[in-house]
Amino acid sequence: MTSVIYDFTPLTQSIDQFLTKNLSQGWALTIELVIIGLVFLLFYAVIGLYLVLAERRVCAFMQNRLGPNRVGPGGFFQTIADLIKLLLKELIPIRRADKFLFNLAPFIVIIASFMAIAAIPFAKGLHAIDFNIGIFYVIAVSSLGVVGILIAGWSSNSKYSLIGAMRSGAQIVSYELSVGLSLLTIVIFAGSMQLSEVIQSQADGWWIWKGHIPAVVAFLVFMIASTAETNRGPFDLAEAESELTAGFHTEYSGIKFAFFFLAEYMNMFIVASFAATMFFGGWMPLHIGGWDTFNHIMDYIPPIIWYFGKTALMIYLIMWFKWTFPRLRIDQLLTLEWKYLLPINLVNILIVAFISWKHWHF
Amino acid sequence: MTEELFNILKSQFESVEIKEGKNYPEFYIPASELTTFCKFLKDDDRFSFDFLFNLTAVDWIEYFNLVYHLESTKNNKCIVVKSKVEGRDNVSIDTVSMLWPAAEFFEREVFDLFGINFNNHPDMRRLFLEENWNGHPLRKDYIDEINIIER
Amino acid sequence: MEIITYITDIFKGLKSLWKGMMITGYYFVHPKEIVTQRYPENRKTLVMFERFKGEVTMPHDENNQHSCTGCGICETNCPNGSIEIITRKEVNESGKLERVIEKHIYHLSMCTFCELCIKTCPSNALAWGNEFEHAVFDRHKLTKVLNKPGSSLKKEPKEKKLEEVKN
Amino acid sequence: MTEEIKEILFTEHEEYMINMGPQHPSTHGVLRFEVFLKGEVVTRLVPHCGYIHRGIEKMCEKDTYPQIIHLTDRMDYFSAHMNNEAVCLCVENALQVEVPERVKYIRTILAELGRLASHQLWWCAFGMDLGALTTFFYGLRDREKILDIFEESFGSRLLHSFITPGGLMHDVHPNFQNRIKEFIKYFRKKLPEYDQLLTGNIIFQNRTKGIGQLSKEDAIAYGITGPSGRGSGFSCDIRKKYPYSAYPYVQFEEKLSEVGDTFSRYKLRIDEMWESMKIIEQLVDNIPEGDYTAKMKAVLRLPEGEYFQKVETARGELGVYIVSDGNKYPYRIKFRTPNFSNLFIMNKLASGGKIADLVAISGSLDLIIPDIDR
Repeated sequence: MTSVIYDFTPLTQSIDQFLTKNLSQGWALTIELVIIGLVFLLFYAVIGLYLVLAERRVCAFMQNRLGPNRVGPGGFFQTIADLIKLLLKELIPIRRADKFLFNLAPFIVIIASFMAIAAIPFAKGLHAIDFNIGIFYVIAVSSLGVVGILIAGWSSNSKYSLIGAMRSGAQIVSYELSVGLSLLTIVIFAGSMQLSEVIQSQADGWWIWKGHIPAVVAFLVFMIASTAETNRGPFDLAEAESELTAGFHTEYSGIKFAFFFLAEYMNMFIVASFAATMFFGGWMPLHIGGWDTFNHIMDYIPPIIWYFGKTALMIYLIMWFKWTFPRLRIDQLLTLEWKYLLPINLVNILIVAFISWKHWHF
Repeated sequence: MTEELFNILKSQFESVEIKEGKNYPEFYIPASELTTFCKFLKDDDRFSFDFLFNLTAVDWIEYFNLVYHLESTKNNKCIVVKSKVEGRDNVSIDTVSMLWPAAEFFEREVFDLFGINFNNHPDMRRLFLEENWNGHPLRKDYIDEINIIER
Repeated sequence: MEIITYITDIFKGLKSLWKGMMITGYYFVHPKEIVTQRYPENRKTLVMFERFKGEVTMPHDENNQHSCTGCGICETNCPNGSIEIITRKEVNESGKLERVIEKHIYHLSMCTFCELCIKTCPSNALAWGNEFEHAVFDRHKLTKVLNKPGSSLKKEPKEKKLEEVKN
Repeated sequence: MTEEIKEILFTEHEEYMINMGPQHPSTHGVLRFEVFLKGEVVTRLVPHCGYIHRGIEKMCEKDTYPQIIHLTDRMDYFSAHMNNEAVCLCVENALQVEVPERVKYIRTILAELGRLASHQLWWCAFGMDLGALTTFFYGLRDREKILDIFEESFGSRLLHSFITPGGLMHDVHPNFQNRIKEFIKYFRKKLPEYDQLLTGNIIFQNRTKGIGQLSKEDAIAYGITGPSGRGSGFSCDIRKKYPYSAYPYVQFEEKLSEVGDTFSRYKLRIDEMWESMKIIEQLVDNIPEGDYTAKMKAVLRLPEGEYFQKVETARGELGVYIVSDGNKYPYRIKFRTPNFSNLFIMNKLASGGKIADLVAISGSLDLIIPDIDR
């Protein structure tokens, strides 16, 4: 492939070689882990904070407002100021709450979203770990967050929280199916569960083009289901501020609340980057068959820009959902999953399998 | 409201007094006959006053006047039914909430602010004020030195 | 046939959702429609409507004179007791005792802006002010004395007053 | 399902009680619902009010009639004009005062503008209740234009106290007519957007259709008036039934819907906005010249007797009942407020539904809490 010019593999490999040459195997691994951990911690904080700002600006523009624009140029430091405020806020202890679980819950939520980023390929050679079952891993890990939500709702000794947590449980258990099945269509097309190979398979065209209508259907289903899985948009029943005040995190304050808040945005980022990776070729530049000059120019745009551009587009789509639609009711939410998304998905997988078998995709 | 209908009422209920009010005709009925009178007004086809749009009381110091504003949605007629209850303490009158469910909460309001008890009312509690509030504010002799500033 | 209604339902639903998204999408790409007022920055250009009820004021002319005679009609007409007038008797030029206001006290914190004082004032001594930034840290600061210190009653020639009445 | 499981599922007696309010985002004020749940299903609810009871009726007994006006603003603050008008009409009828034609026209225009503003705010709040947050800003954006008209003429945006017994406080601003015409032109373009954004939305329709069924009989029995009553087919529009002010001069339709669910109440209010615009358009060009107030005495003393006046506010039938003993203060004044009656149907409508339905229903009834408590 021509996009080798932006390959990060030599860089990471040279660091690895440098460390293993000078240190023992164990120490080298530890230092690598620490470096990766620090990088991701920083990345997590920055992305989380600026997604909050982005959401606030996007929704403001949709609502004929300006949004935060006072702190820094164009409100650039608004969320940092918010974070400082949240850090300084009092952590209100709840009487007769299960103290241990109450304090544990935000960490479970945030760890779950943390683990998922590890598998995301940002550019060629730029990912923490390239599992051969990457998709499976992400699906498994991202649904861990619901445990945190359930614990939060149960332990905070509030009726609103409990209802919110139970709703969230029902929601994630059902929508996990659709997310998995819609990703499975691409797995069938690509013939691999390894994320780097899925991306490589899109070098000559993204799956959303190559996969005919079934890929588009799978994409729509994935967007709907993953929005539901992140407790966002029209599916924010677990929070449902007009019904349950704030749902499962009603009783949380200060930085513990910020953890939930941050995790929600990170989950959105993960979901969006997954949609970009699976359906829009991840960091693969846009190639159109036959237009060689065009393809060449596209190759000079760094893959990291391609990746973040596509992800931003997906994030915008999810925000657009949230700021347009009314919230669903819990029974309608389950109806949507079990009566619409799941059957459509199953039929879709059959069609995909057929196409794949006949090699009708490009 | 035609004379004919007045006469029907008069023949059915001897004790009813009819007065031409400023806006609507007014019917004065003793408290003991109130429910039967109201039931007749509601159920009889010639009247069918099915919409109770206002229920309140007026404190005339010696007695309370219960005022029921009724409307017939079929005939587009409005009347006022009034009933007098004597006394200051333990005042009570029969409820009309089984005829018009709307009355249930009007009566609770009257109980709260005037202290008139409604017999057979399904849920006779205070509506606005706390349960342990002293006195009934809309009575003319209600005194609250802290909150009411006399001008 | 149920399968057909099932599928058409899905498409109808998606279409209705798309319609809604077009509205929010339209406003997203049309920043000209933004209605936000950037308040402290636009303070210079922000003009209130001339009839805006900010607070009750007593207009004084260039000689520091007002037209309040201290009759107390505004005080009795105020439903909330937000006006208090303190008057004193003073001997005027012709040797008669005359009522002069010492303090026209106005409690902005109690005012409900019902306009009855201004409307009923027989000598048009009160008017609305356009000031709207009333926030203070101590509510006692909202109690204002409307007549300026050293001010006096406007003496208008009687004929002029009569003319005004005729007009 | 075996009998044993049935027994476990359906014969449980424990109720899960949650307090909705007094501070809750969906009660639009300090109202408290004591909601009893079984899972997500509401078994019954008990409304508790009185958190904002200010004793307006008691205060009115110490006020002269012009002084009462500013208190009526504070009952249903979104229908301030209509509330003022109700008291003024009652006093004028008692004193047998004929107000000038100009006043009648302006009063009607103001009432309809108030209704538009109120319905706009209801629309945005209803969208918010259902989770569509963007509606709130679109509604407020358009309401702002009406408030600007109000501010230019009366100096205040929400609580005007502009109508007095006998006429108006002062004449309207010279720009009044032009601004209204501009606004109508603007809002005729924006109102279809409301439909596109929310009415047609499949999620919205599923959330509202068939929820909170209110039959006509129940509406009459419980005294549900206004758009909520008309949504069930109860023809209760005072503007048509007992026309006052300039309503006899205008052509408009009383919108009725036979369905009686949350969606029909919603649709009815949207339709009413169109009707209001029609009424304003008919009146705004024909405001006759003349005085802005009739000649009134300095002190108003109502002749001894009892007076009742009905007015259609944005939320239903407002009745003012004045008992006068010939003094300058009313002996007893009672406001029959629309929201008071509308609130107490909640138990009937919301029982058996989900929590989300409860929010939708209370939103569709358009409750204003100060109007309930007074």
